[in-house]
Amino acid sequence: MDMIVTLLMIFLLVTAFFMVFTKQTANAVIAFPIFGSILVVLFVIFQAPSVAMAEAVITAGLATGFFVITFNKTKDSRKE
Amino acid sequence: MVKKLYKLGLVVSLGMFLFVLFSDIHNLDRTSKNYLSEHYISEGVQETGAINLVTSVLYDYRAFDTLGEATVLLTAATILAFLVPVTKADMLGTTFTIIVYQATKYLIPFIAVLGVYVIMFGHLSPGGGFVGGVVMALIPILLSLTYGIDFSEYKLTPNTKKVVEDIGAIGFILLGLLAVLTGNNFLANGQAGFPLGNAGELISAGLIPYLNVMIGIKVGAGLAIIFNSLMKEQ
Amino acid sequence: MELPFVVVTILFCLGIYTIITQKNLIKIVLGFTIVESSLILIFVLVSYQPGGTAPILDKAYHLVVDPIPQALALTSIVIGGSVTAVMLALVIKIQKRYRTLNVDKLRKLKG
Amino acid sequence: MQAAIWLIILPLLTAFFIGISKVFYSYKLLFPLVTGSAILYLYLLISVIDHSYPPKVYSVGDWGLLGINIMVDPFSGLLLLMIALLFLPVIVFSLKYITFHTHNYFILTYIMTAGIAGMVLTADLFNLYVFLEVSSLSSCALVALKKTNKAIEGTFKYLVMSTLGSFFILLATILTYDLTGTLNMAEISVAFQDIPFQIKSILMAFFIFGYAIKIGLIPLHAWLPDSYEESPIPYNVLSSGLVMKSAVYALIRVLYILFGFDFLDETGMLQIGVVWGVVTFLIAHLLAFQQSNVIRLLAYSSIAQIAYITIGLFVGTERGLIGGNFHILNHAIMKGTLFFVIAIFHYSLTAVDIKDLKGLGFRFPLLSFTFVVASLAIVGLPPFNGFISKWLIVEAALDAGFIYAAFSILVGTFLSLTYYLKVIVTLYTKTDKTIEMKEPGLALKLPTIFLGSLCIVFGIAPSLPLSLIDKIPTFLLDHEEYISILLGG
Repeated sequence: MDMIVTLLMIFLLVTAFFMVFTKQTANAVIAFPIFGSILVVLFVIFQAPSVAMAEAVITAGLATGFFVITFNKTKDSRKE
Repeated sequence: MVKKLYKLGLVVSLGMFLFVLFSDIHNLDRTSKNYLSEHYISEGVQETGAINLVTSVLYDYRAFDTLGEATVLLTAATILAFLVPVTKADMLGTTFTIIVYQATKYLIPFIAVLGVYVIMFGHLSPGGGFVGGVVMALIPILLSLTYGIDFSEYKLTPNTKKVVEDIGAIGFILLGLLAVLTGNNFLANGQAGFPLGNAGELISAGLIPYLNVMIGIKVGAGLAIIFNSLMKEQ
Repeated sequence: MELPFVVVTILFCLGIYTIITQKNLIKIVLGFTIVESSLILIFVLVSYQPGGTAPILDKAYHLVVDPIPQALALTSIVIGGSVTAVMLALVIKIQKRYRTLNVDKLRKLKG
Repeated sequence: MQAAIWLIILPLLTAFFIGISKVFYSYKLLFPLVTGSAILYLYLLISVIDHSYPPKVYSVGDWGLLGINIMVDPFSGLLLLMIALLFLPVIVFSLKYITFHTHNYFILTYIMTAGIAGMVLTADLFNLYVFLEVSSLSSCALVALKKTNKAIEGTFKYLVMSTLGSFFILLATILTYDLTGTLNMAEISVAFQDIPFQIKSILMAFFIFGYAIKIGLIPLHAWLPDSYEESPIPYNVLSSGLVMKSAVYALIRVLYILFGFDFLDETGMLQIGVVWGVVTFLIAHLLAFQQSNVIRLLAYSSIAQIAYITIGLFVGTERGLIGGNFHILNHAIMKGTLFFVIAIFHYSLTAVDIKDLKGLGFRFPLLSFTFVVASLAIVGLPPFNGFISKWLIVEAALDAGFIYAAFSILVGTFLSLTYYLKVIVTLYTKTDKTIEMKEPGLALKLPTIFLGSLCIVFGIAPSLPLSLIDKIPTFLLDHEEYISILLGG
């Protein structure tokens, strides 16, 4: 169990750093749901199913949608 | 460059602070039991009638927070509704194959059932009004994504959604005021004499399922407004 | 319980760093979501006890995790989602008005 | 005490009903709904303020200490008094002034008021955070209402800064829960006595940083003038009068009740607070002097006045608390009057730059006189209300040994006199230009003159509000009393 938590934590950090330091915004936007999903798994391991469901639906689901729409709408100044 | 280093220094010092704080808290030996959560765990099911303690905290012990949080969501929906222009949208100008259209059509009843289930069983299993509301909001969102925003807004006009959202919020407050009518405090549930039923049944826990329904329709309508407004944003 | 708190600290600081140094507006909003996720992780870690079960009492369990931080975490998730949506709407608006996503190129408001 | 909970529910209900009436009745129901609810709200406020001493506790959901409690004490009574004085005038003024997105404006104003009332009344740490979010998000929304470029950018800046502040407040709240196992302020305060000094001071630093952003102390002030510049001006009255003040209220509540006066003294936070206040108002006055836009000038002046309040509240004596609290009330009234007058000028001839105000003193004699009264009051000249509260703060600072603070307040008075005189002189400069203008109606003039006359009334008879304010220090300096009432109720 500790092994899994450690691995997931490391993945979480890697995804977060990737999101922040990647050059292209598209990569960051697509890494965001991965970040959310890892969090969901962590919440389930930490015995918080309600929080996990909310996180899955709101952060990893809808918020990603919001980001994708924003990304789509702002495509003409993406090259900067 | 100096500015960047300065900012980095700020963040690193913040990290040091946090780290010291966490290690201090970790090293603190806490012998005294946490009486509040002990009480919730040992008495919560009898006092509120809900098996899911998170729901019983969210909709009974601390229902007032939930009212505030629903208000935040309504505020966000209001902001997005007035930020968008009146003109029509151009979003993801894609046409899909027929499979997508047909699949969406058949998916919608299942999503509706899932949403209603998550809302209604909020006091028995993980989920509840917020999550269920988001699932319900997926129906108009899916419609907008596949058939286009015009069709979605023809089926469910923004005004309808706005009214549904307001009705949900008003309903939450009115359910809270029911207790005031019986001479108790705002948002009282078990103390105001609403039958708690047998813990574990669908119709139990007094007002909690109804509060869940209200929050569910409020959140569903609110998020649908937010999503459609973002798509229409010019 | 040591490692999770280190991770939370790093995530929190990373988010703050993103907010104050990144130039791209979308990245800044991502920074906000990172900070918020780290806070929710703290909520969940505070509630967790080794060997505890989820706070759904369909049977009698002898050790149950603390339900209060989980309820508070749900509240914060919804508030954070609303704030993110508003921010993104403003980002789209700013991009349409100024034709840029770079913070430095916005009209410099005199401080 | 049933009325206390209605202070939060009634604005929310009104906001939701306005949303429904917008769809079905358009403008027909707006006027009766808005004014009726505002008058009812005024009645409720007065009845709650009337019963604010001795403090009373109302338990939401009958849970007692298990759930959320709301509490009315003289300090919250003061903030409620400010809502009572400002809210109805602002609503009357806005009904005439606001011509765009009218429904949304009123929905958001009511939600903001509910959030502020919630912040003021609640005795629960997480509930405080939730209502803080309600008030700051709706406040952001009101800034964006005009949808001009500056407004959108100002809103984004405001939202970023205020969310950053909220994160630190939330972090401190979680850790407080982790340490004490409860969210009730009184119980936290009792449990905090066993917590080591280092942990407590770091937590306090997080709380202070978070609220300092919301208050707008320098160097965390940059969002404030930008967000004021293009927002609807009646909102600025509420913003500088209530939103900033509610953050000050929450900070003082957290510091004095949770941590206790002795702890503040021990950590040296009182000295830091006074120094921070002095630096803030000196810089804010200098920045205000350079502004050409009256609204930005008033915004910087707001920052400076908040700094005076901070000095008064952090001096740490009974006198200082009374002075600071009286200045909270006075600043709301004076700044409200100034913003109302500017709003009328903006309504009549869209003038917001200082040079546009030339010669208006002869065109609007009564309104300009009100402006002069309010600006002299805010500078701190007798016989207006600002003089008395400033004098109390200076006296308290001298008593407590903060000679440099007292001296700098006098310097600050001269600095503020210079830039207000600049505006007043421009107002009374003769020009030959004839300007097209709309005649402001009674609905615009009446609230302005009401607030302006309060400046004089509270200056001549300060005992009226002081009878309420005198009771505040007992509950802040010695938190035992507050705790025992909250635990006992």
